[in-house]
Amino acid sequence: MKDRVTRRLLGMASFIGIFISLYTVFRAPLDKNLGIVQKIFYIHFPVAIVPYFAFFVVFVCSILYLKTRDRKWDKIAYASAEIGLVIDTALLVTGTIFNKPTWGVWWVWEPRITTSLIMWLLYAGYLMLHFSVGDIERRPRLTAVFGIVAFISVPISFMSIRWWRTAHPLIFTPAKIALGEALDMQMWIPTLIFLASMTLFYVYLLGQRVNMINLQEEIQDLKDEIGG
Amino acid sequence: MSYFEAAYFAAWLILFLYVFYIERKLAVLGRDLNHLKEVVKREKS
Amino acid sequence: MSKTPPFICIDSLDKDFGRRKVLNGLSLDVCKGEFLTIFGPNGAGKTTLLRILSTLSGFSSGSIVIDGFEIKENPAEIREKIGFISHNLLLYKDLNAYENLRFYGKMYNIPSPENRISELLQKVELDHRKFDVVGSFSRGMQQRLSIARALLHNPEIIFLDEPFSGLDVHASGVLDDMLEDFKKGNHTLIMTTHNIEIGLAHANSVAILSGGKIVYSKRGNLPDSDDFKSIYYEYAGDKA
Amino acid sequence: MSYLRHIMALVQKDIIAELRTKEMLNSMLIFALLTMVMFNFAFGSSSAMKAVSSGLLWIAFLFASLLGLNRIFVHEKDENCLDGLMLCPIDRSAIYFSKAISSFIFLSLVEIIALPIFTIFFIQESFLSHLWLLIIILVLSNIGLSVVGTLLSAISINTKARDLMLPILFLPVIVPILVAAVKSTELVLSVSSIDTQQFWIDITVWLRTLAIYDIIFALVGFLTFEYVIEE
Repeated sequence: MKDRVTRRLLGMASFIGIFISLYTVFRAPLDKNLGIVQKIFYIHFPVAIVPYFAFFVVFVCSILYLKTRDRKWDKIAYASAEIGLVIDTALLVTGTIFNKPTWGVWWVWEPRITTSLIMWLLYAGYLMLHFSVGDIERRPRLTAVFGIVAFISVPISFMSIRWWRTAHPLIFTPAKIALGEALDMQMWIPTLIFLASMTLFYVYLLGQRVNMINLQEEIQDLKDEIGG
Repeated sequence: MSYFEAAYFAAWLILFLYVFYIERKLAVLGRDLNHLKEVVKREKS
Repeated sequence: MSKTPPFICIDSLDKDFGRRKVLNGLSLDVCKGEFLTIFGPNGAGKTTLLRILSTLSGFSSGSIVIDGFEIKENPAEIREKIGFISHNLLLYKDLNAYENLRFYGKMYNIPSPENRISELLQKVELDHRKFDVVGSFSRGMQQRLSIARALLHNPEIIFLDEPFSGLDVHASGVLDDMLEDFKKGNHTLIMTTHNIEIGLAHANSVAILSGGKIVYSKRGNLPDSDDFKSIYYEYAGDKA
Repeated sequence: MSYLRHIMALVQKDIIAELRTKEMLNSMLIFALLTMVMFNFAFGSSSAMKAVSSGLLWIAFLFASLLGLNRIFVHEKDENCLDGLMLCPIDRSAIYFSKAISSFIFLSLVEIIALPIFTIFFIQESFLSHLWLLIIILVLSNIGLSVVGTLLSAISINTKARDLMLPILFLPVIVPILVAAVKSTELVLSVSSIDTQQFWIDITVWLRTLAIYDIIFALVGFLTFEYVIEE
C-alpha cells in the first residue's frame, strides 16, 4: 500500500517537474546564433541521457542477477530495457523529424544517430530474446548475458561524436567548458531541472513496470492455485 | 517551426501512450488480482 | 553400516523451477556400496534430483556432500567420480564408436585409454563395430555404447535415470549383468524408475520420492514387489 | 595444461565430425560465393563494384559465418551431448573456447577458398604486396566474429526460433567489426594510391579497434558462458 502511494507521488512529481522545466525552457533567453532551434537542446539532451542510463541499469542488474540469482534484478533489468527502448524510440523519432529543417533530409547516416539506431536494434533484440525463451528458469540467465553483451553499444554511441568528427553538436568538450562557453548559467538551470524530472520520470516508470511484472506473477500463482 | 512542433508532439505522444499503457494495464491487473483473491477466499470457506 | 559416515549426504535440498518448487526440503543419506532405487510418480522430481547430484543442475538451497566434497565448491572432483546413464545417448553420431570413447577418455584424463576402450567395447559386445559411425548403429547398439561411455572413467558412483526405458532385450541384458557386477565391486548406485519389478530386482535399499520429498525409505530386507506396491500406493498413490 | 588438452580434444572432435559430413563448410562456402555473384547482378557495372568491393567481401563472409555459427551447437543439442560435456571434469570455459576455435577454423577455411575467387571476380590489379596485412585483418575479424558468435549461438540455441534469433542478436553486436574490417580492407585494396604515412596511421587505428573488440568479447564470453549453458 505504501509502495503504491510512493509510486503515485513519484509519477506526479515527475509530471510537475516536466511541466516546470518546459516552462523554464521557454523563459530562457534565446541563443544569439541559433535562435529558437537551440531550445531543442534543453529537451533533447535530458531525453537522450535517459536511455543511456536505462541501458546502464540493464547492464548492472544483469551482472547482479548472475551474481546473486535474485529474480528482483532480472525484473528491474527487463523493465529498464523496455523503458529505455521506448524513450530511445521517442528520441529517434524526434531526431528524424528534426533533421529535415536542420540538414534538409529525414535521415542522416551520422555516427550518433546511427549508433543510437544500433542501440535501439540491440535492445529490441533483448526484448525479443526475453519473449522467445520459453523456459522460465533459463530465461533470466540468457537475457542477463545478452544484457551484458549489448551494453557495448552504449559507450560506443556515447563516445561516437567524440571519436568521429561529425555534424552532431557537441556541447561538452574540455576546451569549451574551460572557456565557460559550454552553456551559460541561465541555460544550465532549465537543463538540469529537465534532467532531474526526466530521471524521476524514469524511476516512476521503472517502479510501475516492475510492479506490473509482480502483479502478473501473483495472478499466475493464484490461477495455478485455483487450477490445481 | 512546424517541424519543431511535430517533433515534440511525436515524442511526447510516444511517452504518453507508454504511460497510458502501463497505468491501464496496472488497473486491469489490480482488478483481476482482487477478483482472484475473492475466488480463492470463497473456495476456502 | 550406520557407523561409517554416509557417502552421499543430502540435507534439506530445495529446487525452485521458476516459481514452482520441484524439490522441497529433500534429505537423504546413501552409504558406500549401497544400491538405492528411488521410486516416484512422474514429475516427482526424480530426474531433477539426479541431475543436481551429478552437478548438471544447480539448486536453490540446502547442501550436498559427496565423499567429503561439497558439491558447489568442488564440482570437478565429484564429476570424476560419477557416471551417469540415462535414456539420452550423449554420443556424437558423426563420430565412430572408438572416436566417441577416445574423446570422452581425453575429457576424463584417462592415462591409457586404448585398453580401457577395447575392454568396454567387448563388455557391451560392440567390438566388431568399433570403427563404424554411431549414426549407423541401431538404437539398441547406441544405448549399449552409451553405457560404455558412462563407465569409461571407472566411476565409483553411478546414477541411472530410468535406464531401462526404451532398451531392447539385448541392451537391458547387458545392463542387468553390469548392475550385478557393480554390486559386487562395491560401487554406489542410485537408480530412479517407476517400474517396481525392475527397481526391486537389484536394489538393496529403496526410497519413494513424492511431492519433492522422500516420503519413505528402507535399507535392507526389502519387501517383495506385491507388498511394495501397496506401500507405494500408500505413500505416493494420491499423487500418482 | 590439462585445460589446453581438453580444448584440443574438443576442437579435434568438432573437426573430425565436420570433415566427415562437410555440411557446414560446404554450405558456408557456396553461400559466400553465391552472395558475391548476387552482388554482381545487383550492382551491375564494374565501376560501382569496385567502390563497394570490400564491403561486399565482408557481407559475404559475415553471412557465411552466421550460417556456420547457427550450426556450431547443433551437434551438442542432438542427443543432449552438451550434458555429456558438462558431466566431464573440465572447466566450462574450455567448451566455450573450443567452440570459438572451431568456428574460427571453419570460417578461415571458407575465407581461404573464397578470397582468391573474390580477387579474380572483382579485383583486377594485384595487392599481393600487402597480402600479409589482409591476413592480419582477416584473423582479427574472425576472432571477433567467433568469440561473439559462439556466445550468442549458445544463447539462441535455447530459444523457440533458434536460427531466427541468432542474426537478430549477432548482427548489431558485430557492427564495430564490420566497420573496422571494411575500412581497413578498403585501405589495403587501394594501397598504391594512398600516401604511405597516412595509410599506416589509418590502418593501425582500425587494427587496434579490432584487437580491443576481440579482447573485450573474449573476456565477456569467458566470464558469462557458464551461465548460458548451466541449468
